[in-house]
Amino acid sequence: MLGEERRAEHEGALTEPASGRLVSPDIRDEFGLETIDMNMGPQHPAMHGLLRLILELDGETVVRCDPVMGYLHRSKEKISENRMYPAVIPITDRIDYMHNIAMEYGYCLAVEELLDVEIPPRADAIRALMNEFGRIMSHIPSIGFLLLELGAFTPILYAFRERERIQNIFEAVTGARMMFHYIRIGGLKADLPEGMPETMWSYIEGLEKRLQPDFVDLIEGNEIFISRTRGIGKITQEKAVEMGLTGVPLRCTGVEFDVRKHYPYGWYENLDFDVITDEAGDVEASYRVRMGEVRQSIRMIKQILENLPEGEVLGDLGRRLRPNEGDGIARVESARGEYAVHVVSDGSDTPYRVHYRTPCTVNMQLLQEIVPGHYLPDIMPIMGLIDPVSGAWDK
Amino acid sequence: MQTVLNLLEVEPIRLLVSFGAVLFLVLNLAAVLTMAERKVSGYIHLRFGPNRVGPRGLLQPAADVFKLFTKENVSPGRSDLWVFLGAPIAMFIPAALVWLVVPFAPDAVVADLNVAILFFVAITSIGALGVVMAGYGSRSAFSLLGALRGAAQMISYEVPLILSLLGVVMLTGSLSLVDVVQAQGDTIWTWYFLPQLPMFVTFYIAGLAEVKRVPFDLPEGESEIVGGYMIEYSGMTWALIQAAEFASMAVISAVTVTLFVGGWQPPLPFLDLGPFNWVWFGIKTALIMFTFQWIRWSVPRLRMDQLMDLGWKVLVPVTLIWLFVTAGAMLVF
Amino acid sequence: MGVMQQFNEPNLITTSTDKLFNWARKNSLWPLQFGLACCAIEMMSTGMAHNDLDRFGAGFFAASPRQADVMIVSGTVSTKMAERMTRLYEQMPEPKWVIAMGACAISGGPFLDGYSVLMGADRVIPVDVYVPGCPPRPEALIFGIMTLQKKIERDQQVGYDRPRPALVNEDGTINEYLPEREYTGISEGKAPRLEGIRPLQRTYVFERAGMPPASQTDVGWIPAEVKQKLKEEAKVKKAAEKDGAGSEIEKAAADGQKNGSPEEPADPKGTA
Amino acid sequence: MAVTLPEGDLDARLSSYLDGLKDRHGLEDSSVDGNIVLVWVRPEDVPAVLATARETLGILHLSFITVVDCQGSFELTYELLDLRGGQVRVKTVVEGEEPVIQTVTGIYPTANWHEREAYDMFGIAFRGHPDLRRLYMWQDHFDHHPLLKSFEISTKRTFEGLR
Repeated sequence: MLGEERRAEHEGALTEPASGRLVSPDIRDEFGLETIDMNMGPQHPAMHGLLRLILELDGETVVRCDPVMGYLHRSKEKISENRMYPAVIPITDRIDYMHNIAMEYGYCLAVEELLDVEIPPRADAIRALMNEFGRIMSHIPSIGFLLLELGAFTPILYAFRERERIQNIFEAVTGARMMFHYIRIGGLKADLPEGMPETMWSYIEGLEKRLQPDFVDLIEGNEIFISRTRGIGKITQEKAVEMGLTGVPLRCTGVEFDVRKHYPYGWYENLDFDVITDEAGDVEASYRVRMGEVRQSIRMIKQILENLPEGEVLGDLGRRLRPNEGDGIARVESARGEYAVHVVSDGSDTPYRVHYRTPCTVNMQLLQEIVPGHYLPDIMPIMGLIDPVSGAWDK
Repeated sequence: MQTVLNLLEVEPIRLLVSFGAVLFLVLNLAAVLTMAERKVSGYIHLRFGPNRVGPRGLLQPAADVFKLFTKENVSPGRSDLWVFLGAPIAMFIPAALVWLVVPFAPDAVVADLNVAILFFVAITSIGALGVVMAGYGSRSAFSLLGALRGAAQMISYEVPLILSLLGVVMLTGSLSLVDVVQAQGDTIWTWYFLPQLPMFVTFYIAGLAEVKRVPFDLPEGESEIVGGYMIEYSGMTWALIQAAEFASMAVISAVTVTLFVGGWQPPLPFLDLGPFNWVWFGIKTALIMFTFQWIRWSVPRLRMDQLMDLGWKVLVPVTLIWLFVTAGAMLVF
Repeated sequence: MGVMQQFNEPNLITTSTDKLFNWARKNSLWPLQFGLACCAIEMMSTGMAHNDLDRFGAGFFAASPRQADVMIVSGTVSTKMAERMTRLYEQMPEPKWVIAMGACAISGGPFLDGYSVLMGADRVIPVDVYVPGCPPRPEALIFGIMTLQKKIERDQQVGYDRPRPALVNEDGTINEYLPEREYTGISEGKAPRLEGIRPLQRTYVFERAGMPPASQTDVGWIPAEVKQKLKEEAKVKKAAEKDGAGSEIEKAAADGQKNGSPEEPADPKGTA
Repeated sequence: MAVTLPEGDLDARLSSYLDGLKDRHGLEDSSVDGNIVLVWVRPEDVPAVLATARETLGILHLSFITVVDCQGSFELTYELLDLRGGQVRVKTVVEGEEPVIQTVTGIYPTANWHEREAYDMFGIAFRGHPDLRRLYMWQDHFDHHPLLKSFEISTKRTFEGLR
């Protein structure tokens, strides 16, 4: 059968060494060499939260990698079923806590599809604006984390300086530093405060200037960075599509797919931006893609700020939301990939079922596929390539 | 008073007293260096660093030391206890012993051995023993991996370290560190780091690897193997390992200064401070240590195979070639 | 603490050494590098340049619990993680402190209703300082650390003196202290909520292709009562096997669980 | 190895997807709404339909698998994307309290963890799955499938409840 062939191919790829030199099992038996079992995590500095990897090591080479998750399983889907529609938004905020504005966005889009309501254009534009700020706020620390896990400590501090500044903007707009609860069903919580567009504009111009000296110059030319990341975690296009990757791990192999471009939602239809891709498909390429996406986000924010429509930001939906029976599915491009929400309504106050398709859960399947054959220290850049967030993969 | 001073003339007592003084210096140096490290990192990261304890945070190391002193000393249940507890000592003693032969000033050296360089090489290679003991004794996969990495790294980098010394030995014709310093003269352009530039760079890099500093901190590898061989140490044993690390870092800086940057010699003749020439030694050592810290906060870590490649395929050939060049030049001139 | 505790009455030496040690401890609080959830990002923010926890001497985030003094429980503790957290706490050397950061670590927060969430870190480990917020601002965490410093300086409820679970008599006197381990193994508040729920009827076990044995990944946190129950069940089973009178149905179910083929699931009700 | 993604007019593509599926399989119901092709199939046909979608029609991306507990039956939604604007939504209903369905990991390897999640949360057994362990909860000692409607966590917070 077709499927079985595919499966066999897939298993063949598993045993293929990537960069390390695997000792063949025969030789291992002949000389009585043993492999070490090693347990990495859940408390480990480089595990992006609470991930546990069960590794089998042959010297420094990883023979087998088995990710175990669920250490931050917070029953978000069950809780969502027991809350009223608007009360679910704070729960979605805590899924991907690095780019949480996209999480609210996806849920609100799904419920709006169920309710079939029109969003005021100004609200749409501001949603996209804040979403792009959120993406910058997530991508820049991601680059910092990658370097931190490679052993360079300083970039993460510079990254968090930028994050702190964007958090200040968010605090002025939404009232919170991290858990915004800003996007509401049918619009937004509030309009931008007075003078905010100018502040944003000046910040974005400053960021554009700082990007080169603070990050690119510091990271890109570094010999050790190149030697640690080039050719590591190499994914082919076919493999990436087969594994269902989305976001940066997919785009760094050269497949051009961005939900904002190919399944446009909200204000993104009106925006002019490029989908950044890279051919190499390794960790270094993922760094380049992330950096390029920060630049594209800056470009988009400028476009939105230039023609920000006027008007209301919250339509009148009433307090009690009772969508008709049916499915509402919406997908947005979060900083980690395709984030989709499937809301099933039975016509009552509370959703009958909410399913969050988080990109991290899917992208992390890559670990057990590509880590075997790499050296132990290569796990850290590969984690940086996938860049999962604990709350998102565990839900 | 006079009798006490006279006692110092007696050889074993002088040796003991001066070694005691040096040991005191080393232990304090470790404390000062932790402070310096945190402050330097603070300035590189655009933040303050410790500034609440005492004036400008200067009492921070004191607080750290007292805290570590009163901390419970845990040894893992199935560890090999004597090996586990012996490892920090086995790490600290070699780092402190090397100070015996380092000349601080013309007459200020604990033991002016005529085979001081040999002594330095012999003692530093013992340091790997402590690392292996720590990794074996802890009985943990992480520390075992760290110890194996440490042993491989320290033994491999001994080779370029020794080879890069030979140029200086050839030029001086002596194995005594005092002789080496005196041969370098009191002008900056006669110091050995100019004619022996490749050797100086090799010695610096190999020294960095020998004391396990970034980018060669694989045995610790905080984001990979979570502290490596020292993962199970707590309290005073951990403090002793840290002290050993900082002492060996200081000693490598001091030996670099002695061998290549003119020891206590002033950079220009008119800057000669007479009996206070140890100030020059101190300044130079501090500068080298500052570059160590600067590197630490700037670059990522290498991988094991890349580390070995660098050692065996780059550093060793460079030193061998430069040995031939030096020998040829000595024949010609 | 320690040696000084052997003196019953405080005297000049013990009080002044205690002062010195408490001064040292409060100024060198090394947190464990232990990020749980969303609050971990704010905890990192606290350590970074803008807020700079290092000013208080608390900036060294120890990766290994052996070198840490204070555990900042930064986020939701799931029941699966609770066992790990307890183990980490036990691996830290004395004296040690715990800060519960954020609503989740205090009470379960927004995930209080969840089936997999521990209702507060203090159900398994003793907590010294609670920092509310969801997530708390970095300033709040710094305030929490300063509060802990004050507590240490006053030598209050720290180390061996900190509150421990005890069986208290009706008149308020302490009957006996519960052993630490037992205390850390219990999760109250979970059991009643699982009442009246249909237990799992069957477990399908398919043959695994090239994957590790189940036992490696199955090691989770086992509540004490469940452990006891499992032990008893195993005993009963063993006894039944010895008698050779194990019912056909049970045998079939056990066989199916062990040797289920990849194509056919084990018979759900074992009525084969 | 380059991946070829579908090109051309979206509407033409959508109708070709629908026709392609209709020709090969007996569908229970089908419709096109916007950029979504919605097909209802029998549970035993799911792997065949998905294999057609991937191999013949070139729909390369399986976005997610949603399971809805309809108290007595389970509704499964397989969401497929062609990565260029088109969506194919394959829906099926599995009857019974303890459902069994054929796995699709052979066709879409990415379904591996989606199915593990569905098994963990609903107890749906995927026949032929290479590694069917629980994804989030413990393999042992948590004997419930928490997203089943019969597993209640607390009182529902409804509008009336708040007032």
